[in-house]
Amino acid sequence: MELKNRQWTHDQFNAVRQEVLNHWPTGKEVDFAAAVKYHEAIPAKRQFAKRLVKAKKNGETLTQPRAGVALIDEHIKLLNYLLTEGEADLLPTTIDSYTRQNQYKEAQNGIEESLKAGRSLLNGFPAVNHGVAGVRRVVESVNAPLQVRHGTPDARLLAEITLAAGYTSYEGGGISYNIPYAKEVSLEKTILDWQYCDRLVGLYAEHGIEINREPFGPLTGTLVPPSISHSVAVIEGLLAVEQGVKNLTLGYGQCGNLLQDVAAIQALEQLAEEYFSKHSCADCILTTVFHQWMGGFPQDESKAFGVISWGAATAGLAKATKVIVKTPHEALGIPTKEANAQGLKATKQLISMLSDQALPATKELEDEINIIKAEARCILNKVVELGQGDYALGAVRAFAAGVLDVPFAPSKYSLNKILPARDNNGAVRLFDVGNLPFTPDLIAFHHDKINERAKAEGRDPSFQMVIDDIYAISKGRLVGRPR
Amino acid sequence: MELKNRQWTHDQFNAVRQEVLNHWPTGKEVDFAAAVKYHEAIPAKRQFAKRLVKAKKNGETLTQPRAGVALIDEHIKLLNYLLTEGEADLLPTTIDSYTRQNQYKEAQNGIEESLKAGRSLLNGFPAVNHGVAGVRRVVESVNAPLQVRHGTPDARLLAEITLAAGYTSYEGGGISYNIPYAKEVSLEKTILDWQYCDRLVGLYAEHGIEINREPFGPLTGTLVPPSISHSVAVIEGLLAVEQGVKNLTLGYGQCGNLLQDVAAIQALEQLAEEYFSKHSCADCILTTVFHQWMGGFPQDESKAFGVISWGAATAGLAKATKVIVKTPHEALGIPTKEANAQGLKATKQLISMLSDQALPATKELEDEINIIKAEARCILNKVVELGQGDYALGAVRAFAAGVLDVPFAPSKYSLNKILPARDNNGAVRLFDVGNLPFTPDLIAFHHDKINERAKAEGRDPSFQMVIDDIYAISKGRLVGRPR
Amino acid sequence: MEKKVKVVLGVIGADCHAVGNKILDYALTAAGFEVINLGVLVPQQDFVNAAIETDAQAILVASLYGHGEIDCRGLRDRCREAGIDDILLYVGGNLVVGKTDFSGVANKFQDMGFDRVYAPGTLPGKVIADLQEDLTARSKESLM
Amino acid sequence: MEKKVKVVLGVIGADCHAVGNKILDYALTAAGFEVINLGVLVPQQDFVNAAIETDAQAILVASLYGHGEIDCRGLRDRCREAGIDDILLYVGGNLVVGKTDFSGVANKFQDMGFDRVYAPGTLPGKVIADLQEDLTARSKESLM
Repeated sequence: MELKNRQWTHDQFNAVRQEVLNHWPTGKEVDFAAAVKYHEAIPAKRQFAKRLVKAKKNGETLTQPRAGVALIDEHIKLLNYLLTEGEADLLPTTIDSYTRQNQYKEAQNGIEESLKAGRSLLNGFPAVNHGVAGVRRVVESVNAPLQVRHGTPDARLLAEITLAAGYTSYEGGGISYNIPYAKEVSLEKTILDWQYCDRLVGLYAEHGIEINREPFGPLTGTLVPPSISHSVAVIEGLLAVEQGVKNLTLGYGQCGNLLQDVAAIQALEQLAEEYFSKHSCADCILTTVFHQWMGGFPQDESKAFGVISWGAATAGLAKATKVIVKTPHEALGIPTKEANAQGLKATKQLISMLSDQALPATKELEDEINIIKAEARCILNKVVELGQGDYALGAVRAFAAGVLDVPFAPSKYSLNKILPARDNNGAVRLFDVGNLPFTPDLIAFHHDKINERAKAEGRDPSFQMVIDDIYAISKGRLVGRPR
Repeated sequence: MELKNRQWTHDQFNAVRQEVLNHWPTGKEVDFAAAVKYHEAIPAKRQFAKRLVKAKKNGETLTQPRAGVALIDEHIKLLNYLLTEGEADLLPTTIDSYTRQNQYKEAQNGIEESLKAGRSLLNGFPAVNHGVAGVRRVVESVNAPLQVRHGTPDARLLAEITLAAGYTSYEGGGISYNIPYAKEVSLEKTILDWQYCDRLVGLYAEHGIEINREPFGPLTGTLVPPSISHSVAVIEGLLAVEQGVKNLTLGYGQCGNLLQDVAAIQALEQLAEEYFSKHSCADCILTTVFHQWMGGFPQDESKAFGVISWGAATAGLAKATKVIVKTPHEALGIPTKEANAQGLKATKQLISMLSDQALPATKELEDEINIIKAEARCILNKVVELGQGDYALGAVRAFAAGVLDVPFAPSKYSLNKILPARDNNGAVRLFDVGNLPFTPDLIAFHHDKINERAKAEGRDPSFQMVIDDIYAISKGRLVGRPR
Repeated sequence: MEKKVKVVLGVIGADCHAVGNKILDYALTAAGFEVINLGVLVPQQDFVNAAIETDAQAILVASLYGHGEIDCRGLRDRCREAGIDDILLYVGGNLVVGKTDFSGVANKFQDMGFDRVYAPGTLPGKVIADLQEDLTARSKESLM
Repeated sequence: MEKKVKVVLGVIGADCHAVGNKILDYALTAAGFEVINLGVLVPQQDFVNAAIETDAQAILVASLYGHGEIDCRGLRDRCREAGIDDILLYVGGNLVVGKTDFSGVANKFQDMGFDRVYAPGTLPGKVIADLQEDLTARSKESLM
């Protein structure tokens, strides 16, 4: 199929669907009409979209963990523990690595080995293998809104099965689940595959079933300037809306500087509203998600609590609609359910304590918001220009040209010409703007910010700063100062 | 002796000293000349005053726990654990309750019972009973600056012994260790007794030994408006300087609203500088201490980590010179050394991560600073007026008149007419200004802030708000909203 | 003008935390009671003496530092000895150290002669309502 | 113009984390090396092939997800079989899961034929210095 940002026809969708549902035997369990009926019976308090809209209206920030294990009963136990002991507002089902690579045979093997071992040998829940009936057991056993979280470039069958089973939110996107998660998968392919997922959500919407969609905000999670991830978020949002998505959550990963992080969440919402109304997508409801620190974590649990709490405080002060929570075991691999609940509780405490405060709307905050928006506009307007009015084509061409460029991405489709570094206050700036289509003013802004830091450190601006920033966190710091 | 804010003569001091050193047999061990020699040999890195000055110069925020047990060897082990495992910058010796009430016999009994039991049956270190030689074993076994922390209305003998033993910092003050810690001890008596302690520190200074003094900032620790505790801090500072103290740390206990807390730390330093230079005390070096949340703590340790981290973040953003750290066991009583180290490490992580950031100097921050300073000036100027130019006399008369008034104080010498409540953003304001000598503008400011909250909550301003605020923290919140 | 009902209020034992005490004083006064507030650090006998001197109808004891059982044991006997056996005795605060099953704590203090026993975090409104209910019940009894 | 020394760079195994790889690429290039960067998800044979095709003098292997031992075992043999037995082999990253004594890890990888083994958090400057030292030593040997 030719890539274009245009809603797929029913014929186009159905033709691909026949193939997708044959990728694994459980695909045959998908019965769309029955799925719609099933969703109609899901009470409001278990519907992701409704819970987010309520939170936005009330100025709440909801908590959500990451969690998934191989077997259904163990997964149900895990989620219910995070609900009752962790006081989570929203629950995830994190998918295992084999399923993310569409290796369903290996996932099946993982299920069987886990059964034998009596513990999960997979790093997530293999939803495709469990099939619609198996996944529904989870849906029916957990009294909270549920979302699929993964990192799957081709997530079509996973979407068919989990949505048919009653999941009410689905994470991912054609750019955000490619560039940070794959090496040689083309953007054309992943954008098409995610148009399929979005169209599926759109079909549910046509039948009155509201399903929340969430592009993956943090990208590579390392020194990604807000304007870069915001541009990707807006593009993925526009592509989703074109396929009929009506409830979208756009995300951003904590950089660590309070002012920049609060500005980023506000700029994200403003930018999305601006571009959505420009492109007549105004009937889609927007919310935001803030990801706690995605970089390296301290091994010490108390220090990890500190990092988690700072993410929670920032999310609360920024008034993001939800926050994705880390655990004090982050540096050590997959957390125990207890550690997961601990991260949630520390976060909940701060969200509650700060519920009556926001960072005041000062001139300094406004300036930071304006910088992020100006940068993102430069990128987005160039993307649409390169695509001759089409954001899907434009995104592919923009990545090829370095107009869109994600730092430290494994994908060969990211040009990797930009170099981020922290400024003297720890905000993420660009040491090298690469081919980003910034105005001279914006280029000068970054240049000045990096120079200001260089001067404070008594050294010339250099790539060593980038290296120092990457290694700084292992010393508990944001800015990598010279020794 | 008649109370006056005037430096004691050597004769006055020596007359009282004879009596003080006879309060308990270990008093005889005090040899001032030998003590000065002993201090001269203490290396710079173990000197509290020098470490604080260095931190102030470098913009560091140092961490300090609370800790003390009955027996010398166990106390040494505890402090060294907090130094190595907790990465504490400054170390305390928290004194037991019997010593605080000058009940040295009971403290002796506690030491003996602790020896028998093999664990500490006292809630602190009974320094007077251990005597100069015993306390020096601590000083010589812990490679960090050491401070005495207590809550002792009459702390004269304790000061003589611990300072002779080589402690380089001493907490307390004639107001701050009376009003929140006693019921019927007169202010005249405690101010005189603390003039003694300050004069002792001044004597060391005359011999070239710099000892840090720290009035107790948080007072009752519950909804104390910054201008109240700042007024007490400035008065105690002026009294200390008059007796010859050259290195002072003024403190403030976290209220919970970020803007107010950052403003409070900055206002405290500015007010102190203003009044010190007004009264020719400019040769005293000033630093600040921020106390993490002094109110009720959640019993859940993860939630406690959240509260601790928020205090750490605020201290870091406010650039206080040091922060006094709580532990995740706070709600459960005396913490284990492990829990104490955990609180320190979480705090250290946030202080490090935020070392390159401050809350920007916005107009909103400036406004909040100005309010605090204006209120404190009203109080301080009235205090000196009531004292006919004398802050010591003025303080006594101001408390009698309610010009100085500490909310929820157990002392009958505090008039208890003011009523604090949180505003709509969680900042501590006054629902009833009592007899505080505020200008009509300031009274209107508080009135408006409380009304703004009342309107948001759809109820009339009432004492119920105060009650709700007190109970709010048990629900994890700052502002007690109507149910 | 109706004569106000008098109640004696205080924190028993060696604790200086006065927050709850001040709150309760204010709330009781606002509810129309005349409060004799002994503040913090109050020994048992002082509660009894104050009740006798003022002809109070209730003694409200707070204990915050976990040693409530030791501090409160025998208070009902002292009242009996002083001839005010029928006075209402309420107790609340953090009555024991750490988390424990509250119903066990309540039973223990009821056995010690307290009419009402409150868990940590009880709001003043609850105490006031109970006081009004108990006093009404008593005045009805005395009319019978 | 002097010909640049070529080095092959890549992340072995199934991990997508590319941060260290990008940093090292940049630092090596800046230090005057010609970097053949294979990126992430690189199988053993690709390292060997790239080294032969480009006539590289060193292979720098990163492993970040804790399975370095399995992924790296046999790489020296493959080099031998391919006739580049004398190529420098360096390895670094998170070579094992969790905290372990690093000297044990280093010995194990040296036994597997690696010339240099780096602990987590090693700075690029250290790798570059080692590379220059090892290459100088080799060129002296070849002159003897």
